Amino acid sequence: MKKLLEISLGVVTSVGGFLEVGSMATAAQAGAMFGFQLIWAVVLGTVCIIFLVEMSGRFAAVSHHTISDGIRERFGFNVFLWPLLAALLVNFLVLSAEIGGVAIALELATGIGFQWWALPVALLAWLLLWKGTFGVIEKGVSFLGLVTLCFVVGAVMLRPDWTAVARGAVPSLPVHDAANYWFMAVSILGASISPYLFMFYSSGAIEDRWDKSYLGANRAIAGLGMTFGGTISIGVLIVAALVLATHGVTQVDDYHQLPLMLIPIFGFWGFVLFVASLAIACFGAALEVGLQQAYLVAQGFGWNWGEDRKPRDDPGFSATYTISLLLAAIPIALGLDPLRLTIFSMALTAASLPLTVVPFLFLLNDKRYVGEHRNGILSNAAVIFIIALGFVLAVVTIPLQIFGGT
Amino acid sequence: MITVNLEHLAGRRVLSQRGKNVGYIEEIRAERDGDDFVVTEFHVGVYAAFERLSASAIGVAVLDLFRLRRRDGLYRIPWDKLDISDPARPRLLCPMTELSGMKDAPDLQE
Amino acid sequence: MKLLRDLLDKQVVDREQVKVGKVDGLVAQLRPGKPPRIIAIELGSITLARRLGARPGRWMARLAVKLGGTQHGEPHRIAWRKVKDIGIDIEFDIDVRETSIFAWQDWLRDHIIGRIPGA
Amino acid sequence: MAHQTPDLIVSRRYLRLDCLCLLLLMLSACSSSDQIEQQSRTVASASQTVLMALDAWAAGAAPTAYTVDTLQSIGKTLADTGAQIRSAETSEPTEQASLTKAVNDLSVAVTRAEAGLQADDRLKVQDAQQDLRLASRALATAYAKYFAPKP
Repeated sequence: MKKLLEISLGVVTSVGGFLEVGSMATAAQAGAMFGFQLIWAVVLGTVCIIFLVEMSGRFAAVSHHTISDGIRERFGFNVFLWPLLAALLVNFLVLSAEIGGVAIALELATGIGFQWWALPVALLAWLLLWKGTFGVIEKGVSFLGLVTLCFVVGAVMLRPDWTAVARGAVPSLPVHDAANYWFMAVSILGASISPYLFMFYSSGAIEDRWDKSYLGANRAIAGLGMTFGGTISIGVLIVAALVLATHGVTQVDDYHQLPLMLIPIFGFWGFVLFVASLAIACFGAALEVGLQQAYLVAQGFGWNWGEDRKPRDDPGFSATYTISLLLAAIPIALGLDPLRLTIFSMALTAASLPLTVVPFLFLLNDKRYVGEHRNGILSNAAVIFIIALGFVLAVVTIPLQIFGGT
Repeated sequence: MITVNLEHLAGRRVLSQRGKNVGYIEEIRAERDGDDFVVTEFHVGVYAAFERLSASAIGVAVLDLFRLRRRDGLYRIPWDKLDISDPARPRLLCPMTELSGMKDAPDLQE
Repeated sequence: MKLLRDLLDKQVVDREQVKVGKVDGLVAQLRPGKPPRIIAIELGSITLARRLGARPGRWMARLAVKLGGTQHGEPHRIAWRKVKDIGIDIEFDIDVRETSIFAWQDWLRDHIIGRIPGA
Repeated sequence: MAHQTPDLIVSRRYLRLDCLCLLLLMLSACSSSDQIEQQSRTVASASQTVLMALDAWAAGAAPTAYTVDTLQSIGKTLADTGAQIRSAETSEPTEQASLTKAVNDLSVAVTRAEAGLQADDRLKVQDAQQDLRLASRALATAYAKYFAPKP
């Protein structure tokens, strides 16, 4: 019974962790421009993240080490430096985008420009990390995050043609705007397969004191939680396709367009629900990414860490998240468009995947860490597939980023 | 007291007395000797890289796949046959001909 | 035992299981006619910077002296005879509070983190 | 790779995929008609956004502050894109002129709607909405003519 509670709690948590500004924005854009055609990218991304999250939870539960610990210890400092720098950079952009997401929600709610909200939002996030415990952050924010289910409700209320939805789950070639189509597919994959998510998950398993008895729970949480998260993303995509595209709004490049998704379905409550969803999902993600920055540094250099401990006991750890939040608020405070930043950082996330996923192949096959709980053929095949996918994405995205950029 | 930092040896190229490339240092073995803990041998070669990553099985499988596996993948060089006083430039202290006796396959069971 | 695989870069904990750092470096003594003897492990930013190259190592040492004074111009060492247990983590029979390894964290606590309310 | 015609050339402001086209040396023909096509679509999407926002406001489903901000932001997009269409070099100046006029009418209507919103003048807003609908129809016609097969 206790395990069951634990599992449902974990599922709720991962739903909260999955949906953030990146998955919302990319799904909305894709739905508006290509209808249901890009659902496959959400499905593919969700399947990949299920595998990675399950492995990182299993690694932590069995070895009592996090993925970042593992990369540093197994591959040495000189190799670790690359995923470290890549993850720090990508996380910085994502954190900035999440703060921007909350700031936009506050602008929509109050009419006061988003750049004014960046620092207050960062401050509030910092305060929660400073005073809160891991449980408060994990569970509290995630439960509030269930408000994002309104997208699924909305999608069902719109009575979509479910066979068309199912067809969208199968990859197909674009009939128009090919370059845009692929860029969006990459961004959706980047938004779904976020390194911060699976790395954070392994730190969370340590914070929650998981051991081998949690392996079953871990599998259930990874599978169900990520599936729920993916379902909400698909909900956003369906709503965007049926509301925005049918009204002739095919290009979502202005965040003011986003609340229009829910208004035709729920009226004024649609506006409120959208603002609440955006604010809560992004705030939750900002907390997690901010914390992940500190985990990454502390674990990489072997310092003490733990969200439940007092900041004064782990000065290095708490200083890292303080600085991370402050720095990430700056671009938004300077007025950088959060939506553009989001799309940019999602594509970059996808490009950084090989650096963080390749180690999985070695760590999850290392008997000294995971003993008899090593990867089976299916998991190894999944990792190899994700690595290959990551390389393709990197090759596709890096030129786009360098020459296209924001 | 002369000391060296062993971490600098990781991945270094080993040169023979005549300056020929022997391979790359991938592992350093140490053993207990009374109260002391002493270096016994250096692993030089290709397979040793997989040992360091604890992925011999995968590595060898990949090599097999591409038919790249050779018996002479690894040299186990005893401590007294390698000069490490400058860890950036480790040098072989014996003639190349002695190397053939140090050939070995990687540990697959670990 | 394999030094690079089983020792280097592993987590170091003290006798209270406090995480001290990672094994950033391994110091061996060269002895004429006898095999090199492991005498200490090193930790800290200077050792790490040296692993990236001689120049980053010099910069980091200079920076450390500038920030922390001359006593911080050399890497931290823990003598090998203090080693207690070698597993996935390496346990040393020391108390990290009696070393200067956490000097910068202490400084951070005393001067910045500790002064913020609620710390 | 087979068809490198308009599909691949997208100049959404933040994607700048046209640069990739250049990079890959796939295209020597990032021609202005493709840009005009893209810009026309941006304008169409933007004007529909404004209509949606105004409908929502009229139904009491969107706060005034939000609606005003939306109109301002989209109005800026319209003005920028209109300027790009005007300055694009093209072989069909007549059609280009009618496109430009339609975009201009849209901008004017958006500004009027904004004024109506700020004065809380429902009639004025409805009026502006009517103009917006007319102008987007004119845009659609001009667009169709622009891309109609020429004899």
